[in-house]
Amino acid sequence: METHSKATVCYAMVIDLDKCVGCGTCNVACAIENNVSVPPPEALENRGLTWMRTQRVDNGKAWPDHRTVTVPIPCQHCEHAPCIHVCPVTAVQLDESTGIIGQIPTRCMGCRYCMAACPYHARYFNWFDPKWPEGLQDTLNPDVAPRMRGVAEKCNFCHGRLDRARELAAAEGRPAAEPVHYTPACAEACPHGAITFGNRLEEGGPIAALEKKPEAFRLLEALGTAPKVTYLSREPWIRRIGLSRLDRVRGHGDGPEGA
Amino acid sequence: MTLDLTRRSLLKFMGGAVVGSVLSPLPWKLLDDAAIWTQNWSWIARPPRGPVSHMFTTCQLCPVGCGMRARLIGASFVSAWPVVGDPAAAGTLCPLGLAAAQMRYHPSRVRGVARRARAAADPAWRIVDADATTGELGQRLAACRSRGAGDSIAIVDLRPGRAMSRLYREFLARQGGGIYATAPDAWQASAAAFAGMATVGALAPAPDPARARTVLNFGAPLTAGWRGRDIVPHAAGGPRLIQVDPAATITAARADRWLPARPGSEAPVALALAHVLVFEALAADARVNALADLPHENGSTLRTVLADFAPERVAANSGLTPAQLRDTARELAAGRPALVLGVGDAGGGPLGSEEEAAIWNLNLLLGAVGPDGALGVRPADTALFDEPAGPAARSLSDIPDGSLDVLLVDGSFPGVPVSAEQLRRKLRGPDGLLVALSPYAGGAAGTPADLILPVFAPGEWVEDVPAPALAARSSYSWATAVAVPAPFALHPAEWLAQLEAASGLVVPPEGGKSGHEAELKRRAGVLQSRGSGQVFDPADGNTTDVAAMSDPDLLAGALARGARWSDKATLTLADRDVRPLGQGGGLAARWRSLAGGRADAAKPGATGSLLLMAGGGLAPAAGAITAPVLNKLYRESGLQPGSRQLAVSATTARALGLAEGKSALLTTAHGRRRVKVRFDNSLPPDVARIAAGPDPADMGDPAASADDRTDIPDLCGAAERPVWRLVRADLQEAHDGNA
Amino acid sequence: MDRQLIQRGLDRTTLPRFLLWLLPWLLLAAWGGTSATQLFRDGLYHTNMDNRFAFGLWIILDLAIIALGAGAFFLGFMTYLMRRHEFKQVLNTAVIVGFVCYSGAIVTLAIDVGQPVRAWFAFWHANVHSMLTEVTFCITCYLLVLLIEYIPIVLKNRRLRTVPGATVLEFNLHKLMVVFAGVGAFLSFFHQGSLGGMFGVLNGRPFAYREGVGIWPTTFFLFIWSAISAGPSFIMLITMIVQGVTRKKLVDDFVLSRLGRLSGILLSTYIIAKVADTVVWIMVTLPGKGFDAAEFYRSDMFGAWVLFLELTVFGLLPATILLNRRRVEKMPWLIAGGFLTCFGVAFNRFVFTLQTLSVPTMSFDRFMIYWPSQQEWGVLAGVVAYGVILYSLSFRYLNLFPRERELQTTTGSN
Amino acid sequence: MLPTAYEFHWDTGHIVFLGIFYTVLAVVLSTVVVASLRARRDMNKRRESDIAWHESFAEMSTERRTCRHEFDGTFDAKVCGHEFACGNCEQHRALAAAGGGDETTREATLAAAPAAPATPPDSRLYHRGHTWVEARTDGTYDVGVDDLLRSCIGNPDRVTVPGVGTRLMAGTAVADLQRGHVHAHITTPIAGTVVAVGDYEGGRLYRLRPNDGKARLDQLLRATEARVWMLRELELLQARLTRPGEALALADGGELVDDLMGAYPDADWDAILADLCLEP
Repeated sequence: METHSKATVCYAMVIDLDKCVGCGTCNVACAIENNVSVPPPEALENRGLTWMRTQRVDNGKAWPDHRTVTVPIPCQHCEHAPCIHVCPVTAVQLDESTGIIGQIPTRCMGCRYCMAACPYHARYFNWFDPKWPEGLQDTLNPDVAPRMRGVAEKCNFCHGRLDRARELAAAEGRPAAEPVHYTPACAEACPHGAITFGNRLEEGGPIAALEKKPEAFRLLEALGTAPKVTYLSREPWIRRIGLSRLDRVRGHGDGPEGA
Repeated sequence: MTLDLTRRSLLKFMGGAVVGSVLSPLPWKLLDDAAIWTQNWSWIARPPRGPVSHMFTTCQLCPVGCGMRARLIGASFVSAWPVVGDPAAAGTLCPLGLAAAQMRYHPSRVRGVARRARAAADPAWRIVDADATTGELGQRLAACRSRGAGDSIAIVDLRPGRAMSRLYREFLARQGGGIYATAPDAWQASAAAFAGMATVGALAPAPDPARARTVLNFGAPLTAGWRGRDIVPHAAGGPRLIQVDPAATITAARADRWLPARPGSEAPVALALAHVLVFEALAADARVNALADLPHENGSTLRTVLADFAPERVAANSGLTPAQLRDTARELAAGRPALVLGVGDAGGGPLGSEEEAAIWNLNLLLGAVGPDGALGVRPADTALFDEPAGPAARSLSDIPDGSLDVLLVDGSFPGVPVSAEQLRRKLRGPDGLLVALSPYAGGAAGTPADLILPVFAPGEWVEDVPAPALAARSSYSWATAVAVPAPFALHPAEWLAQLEAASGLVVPPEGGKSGHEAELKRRAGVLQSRGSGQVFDPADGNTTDVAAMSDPDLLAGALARGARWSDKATLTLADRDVRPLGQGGGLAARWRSLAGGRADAAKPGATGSLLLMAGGGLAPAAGAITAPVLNKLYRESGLQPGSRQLAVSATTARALGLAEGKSALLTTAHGRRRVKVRFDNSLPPDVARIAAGPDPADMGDPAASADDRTDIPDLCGAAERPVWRLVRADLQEAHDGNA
Repeated sequence: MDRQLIQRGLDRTTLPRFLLWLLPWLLLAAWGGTSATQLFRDGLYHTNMDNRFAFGLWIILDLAIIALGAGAFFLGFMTYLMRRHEFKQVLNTAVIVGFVCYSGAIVTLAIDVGQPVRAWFAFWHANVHSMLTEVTFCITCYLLVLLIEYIPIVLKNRRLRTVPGATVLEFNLHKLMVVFAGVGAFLSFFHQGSLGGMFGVLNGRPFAYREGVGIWPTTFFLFIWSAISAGPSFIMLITMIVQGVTRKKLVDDFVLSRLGRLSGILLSTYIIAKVADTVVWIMVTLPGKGFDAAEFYRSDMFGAWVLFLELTVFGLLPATILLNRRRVEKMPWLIAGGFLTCFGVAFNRFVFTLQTLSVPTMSFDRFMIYWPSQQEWGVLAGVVAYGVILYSLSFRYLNLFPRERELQTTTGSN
Repeated sequence: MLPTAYEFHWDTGHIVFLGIFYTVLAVVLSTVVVASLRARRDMNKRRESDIAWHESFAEMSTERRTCRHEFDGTFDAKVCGHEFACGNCEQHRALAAAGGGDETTREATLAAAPAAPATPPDSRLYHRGHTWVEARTDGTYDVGVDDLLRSCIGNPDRVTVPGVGTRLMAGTAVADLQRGHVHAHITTPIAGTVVAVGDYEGGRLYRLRPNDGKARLDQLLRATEARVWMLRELELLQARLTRPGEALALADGGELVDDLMGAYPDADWDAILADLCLEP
């Protein structure tokens, strides 16, 4: 994995689709942790904010051969991220020391170029003024700044939790250079343990091992974006969802159908 | 030099000033301030500030009662997280629980005693004077009591077994024989069906999938149901899983064997499997075989009844092949200890007692009951806590329609599948008063109510949480108070005492808030004095044996810190306590009537072209109160289809002339509802599924709970029949603007 | 009433009739103003864009009008630097059309961004690697240049030229116009290009992504080329429309023909480049990204006809018409060729914006369609109306066509 | 954008990109500044009328920019390249030195010309803005409006002439003849100080004394040239006043109709008078 040579930390995520049952716990945990607001009831489809989107994908066949998989799609934190270099206001940044691609909402001017650039549709726009029902501000997480209308936002591997973990490490007197271990909200909440998160550069760590498994695949690998989110499945048809539309159909007979 | 101020010199001065200020730090300071201003606006929500702390409690949003770590910023309860190692639900939390912190600020929360005139043109909730309302209600109770009609007062307790439940029962006893009722959900109904087959009295069934090598599961979704996490698929180190499921769900796909039985054919399928076990002599052993020959009414035995359910005969209506049924039975027999679960879909209401009986029988024949079986028993809650016998709990459906003057519904539980229509039918005409003790103007209690008493929201008070029905072991914990209570919220026990005083009675010491607290302490004391079981401490993850606890108050102290007591092992049920064909008889006849399938046996409306399955939602009841953030599941990701979406396979929909996303009218014999057609090719032909969950269009918007809406349970006839998970329905494209 | 403001000898209609002509455009502008107010006040949820359709009507509008406004810089370049003085006859029109296009685009962009008060962050926190930064810088600078080019035209207003300083300033600015023409050409070259580059660099969007030539993708050059092919045609069409509406002869016919032919020459070379680029995209770029061009042309909305239309009906056809010396002298041919060229460049921008977003990237994505909301149409109408109003005012009160008076006297028309 | 902004880096991208940007900005702004400074300099040098005349001359139609030596027959067709500043014209100086062109051709041209309706008196010199100058013995000059302009405007409603003592610059509009909403701005043919005000009816507008004692008369047309020039002007006027298919009827027996404005009320007199007075 070609990556930032000097860095000793590169956070990555592995999602085992054979364990995922599509309960949506990750979505809710993410929203609770990151103060992701709820659009008003009249909002159109595709206007919501879900840093962790869960997409239902099926094999295109009819009952009883029909099979479904749910694919949680957070920001893929690509090594060659299409969103960074397009942002005119430097609001999207790669943290070289962690590999996390951050979004600075207070700088974003809302041009949405990054959203057009992202092939994973992992970026969301605040179409509405984020309004919270009365009193609900009291349940917001102080570690994550709430956003305002008109800016883009996305998963940042729970950067707020990373900051807390760093504070804790500093308080415990651990050296700053030492890699910090933390768990994003989705990984903590997943009731089926489908999400593994960690430092892929850690020797003998779980991420490095999982990423090398034969059932590992990434979404749209041929694009060359090199996502840091890896998926696992033993099912061949599920592994093919990472291909492009025609490649998935061609030679395999499984018609793709988003659901 | 003269000072001659001309316009020209003034302009020059101004020009110079402009140029000069550009060279000063002023414009850069202004730019900087402008940049800061555009980034920090006063109207951006401000999270609370303060030191971070954690408290441990138990989730009160569903019967499972998962352990919960509450994160507090200062005094604000900001989020809930799972407790690693907690015995309930393997230390996980579902989306409902994760969003528990938001429940206190739900938009539909009632901020005072609220009343509405349902008949009026404007049935909006109005805040009324609390004392006057309680006084009026007390006089009503007094009037009922004085005319000897104590049974025209009832309390429906949606979560029986709590300390509060005991307070309700005692209150009713003092009111001259009021009715204490429960509305059993799928689990409670299943446990009740088991009790009908076994002379167990104070024992409840305790199936333990962890002890089974094979699990046969009738329809319970692993995806979103409450039971899902108990059953880990074989591939992940769990038991072999055989899933009976009409749809090609994720659970079905993950299972080691999938039986795509037609909806409603659960009972015949279970009986056909039992048939194979008995007639191929695959049953556990001679001891178990003897069960099949226990004599019953008219000389019939289980063996003679099962003779009618040969796989060849059942296959036709179940959509399965005889070979599939025989192979499954053999697989079960070979894979002992095996366990058959029949809870089904938590959102879809109970399976019928016939299905449950067939399933429990299958368990018996597989030797699940016995020292080596996966099905144990545990003490019922009342027995566990040495409660004195009060008025017996009745099922809501057993209360005659039109018989109640005052019906109190404990709605502190925001969503259980109870039919609003059914509740209202129990009232005596328009004068009957339905009183909800509920934090919300919605949900099972708030939706049909005339009067809402704004009780504490989850997390605002200490309440006890007994083990859910069908739990493998008894357990007990307290939902500790992690949040500052809302100033307008009432303690249910305290209000009950006020009501009692208003009805002219003297409140005994075991009533009121102090009575509730005393009962909690008493229960902790009883458990400690029993000396069995262990206590899980969420703060450090350690487990301590109760027997090792010396101080008599230790358990109460641990519970107050969010610890969970659980029993170590289940009890074994003796063979002689079991009667396969039940206590009252008639089961054989009812089984035969279901040979064609549940939906066809349903009395009215058996003419529809579609089989409508209700259920599959995370929140169990339509109109249930769920946190605003649950919108992520219901609307933004579409993971939980709402109750306005009807799933059908593309082929079926096209045969009906319906395209995806089209608006359609769904009609059953019990009502109709406007739905949006959603293609779901995991469903078999001619089967439609509707979620008995919240309607995404109504999420976070209490005003949208209009009266003209048909709840899914009502649409499926829940007010008229106990089993409403399946009904015949028609679907046609909707052309007009209103349903 | 306003006679004193109208150039002597120019026949302009009466003020009431002029106001009557403006009325519908003012109404459209009011619609645009209302829409913009709503959008600024409430946010972008009034649009029909969503997280998948992050760009919509406005970006198409911006790209199209900036491409069509390319006549301003290109004719300035031809007149001042290449010394083709015949184009001086339409240069004022080109400047005003350019000004309208660029200022309209900037206004639309300001409405389009979610945080207009932070729009200046594009300068303050500029990410120099972003094509959009290049676009922002160049468009803003070029608008400044256009404003400076506009000033002399305004200063020649009958009333203003009685102010002695105005004429002197106009005279001195005009003497240096070659500098502005040069700077304008430089800036336009880069922003037309970077608008194309905006799409070409989307390495996550195979439909838009193109191979690089130097530090820019091929779309960078194709957008410049298509813009300068359409620019002269658009100025030609506008001139013809103005001639038609006012029923006056304003420029010599040969100027229009030359504009058309200029378009034709550029368009024919552009089409060759575009075909080559498409072939490389289909044969090399897409397979390298794991995609097949066929999958982009499989929806009901975007079939292979899109590509066919762009290359033939909007490419080869107008190129053949406009290249022919005899045809460009016949007005119907000229109009047809010019219109197809202009529509073609707008269509190209439409395809790059909308189809890029509507075609799926991941295998389970769906083709999506989008229809703008009333407010989005309102802003479009407002921008068009603003252009018509500004041009009408300029035409009435400024001397846009140097040959107008002479052509009027010689033809004797009124 | 500035090194002071947060997260600005001194890397190649920033240096190249911002370098180009600031260069462009500098070029544009400095060009504007240069133009403004030049404008200021011109204003200080009181060149505004020269520049205005320069602009106006460029906008005049070709036939009105005819060289005076076309009138005397020296050239068949020649457009003035010196904005009528004959003193700056090499050719004119040469011709003037040689006696004003080839006398034979000149006489022939003059003979060929039909009798002008308003024959200019020989004692006057004519300015292309339809004014004349007549030298007086005391070194002052009378300035008046020629007959063509007079017959166009007829009886003006209002005549504004500069008061006594006003210093006039050559080539600037100094007097105003107004009829209805139409103005004829009269340009003074020579510079000087007004010493007396005449009356319009008498044909003389004002009397000037040149500031440095001597008036520049070299660019003014002599009567012989003016005769041809006037005919051409009349032709142009006729073209302007005649609707297609209508008979030409400007002159009445060798004399111009007195009140053309009254006779042709529909014509664009604003433009015609501006043309005659060399206004843009």
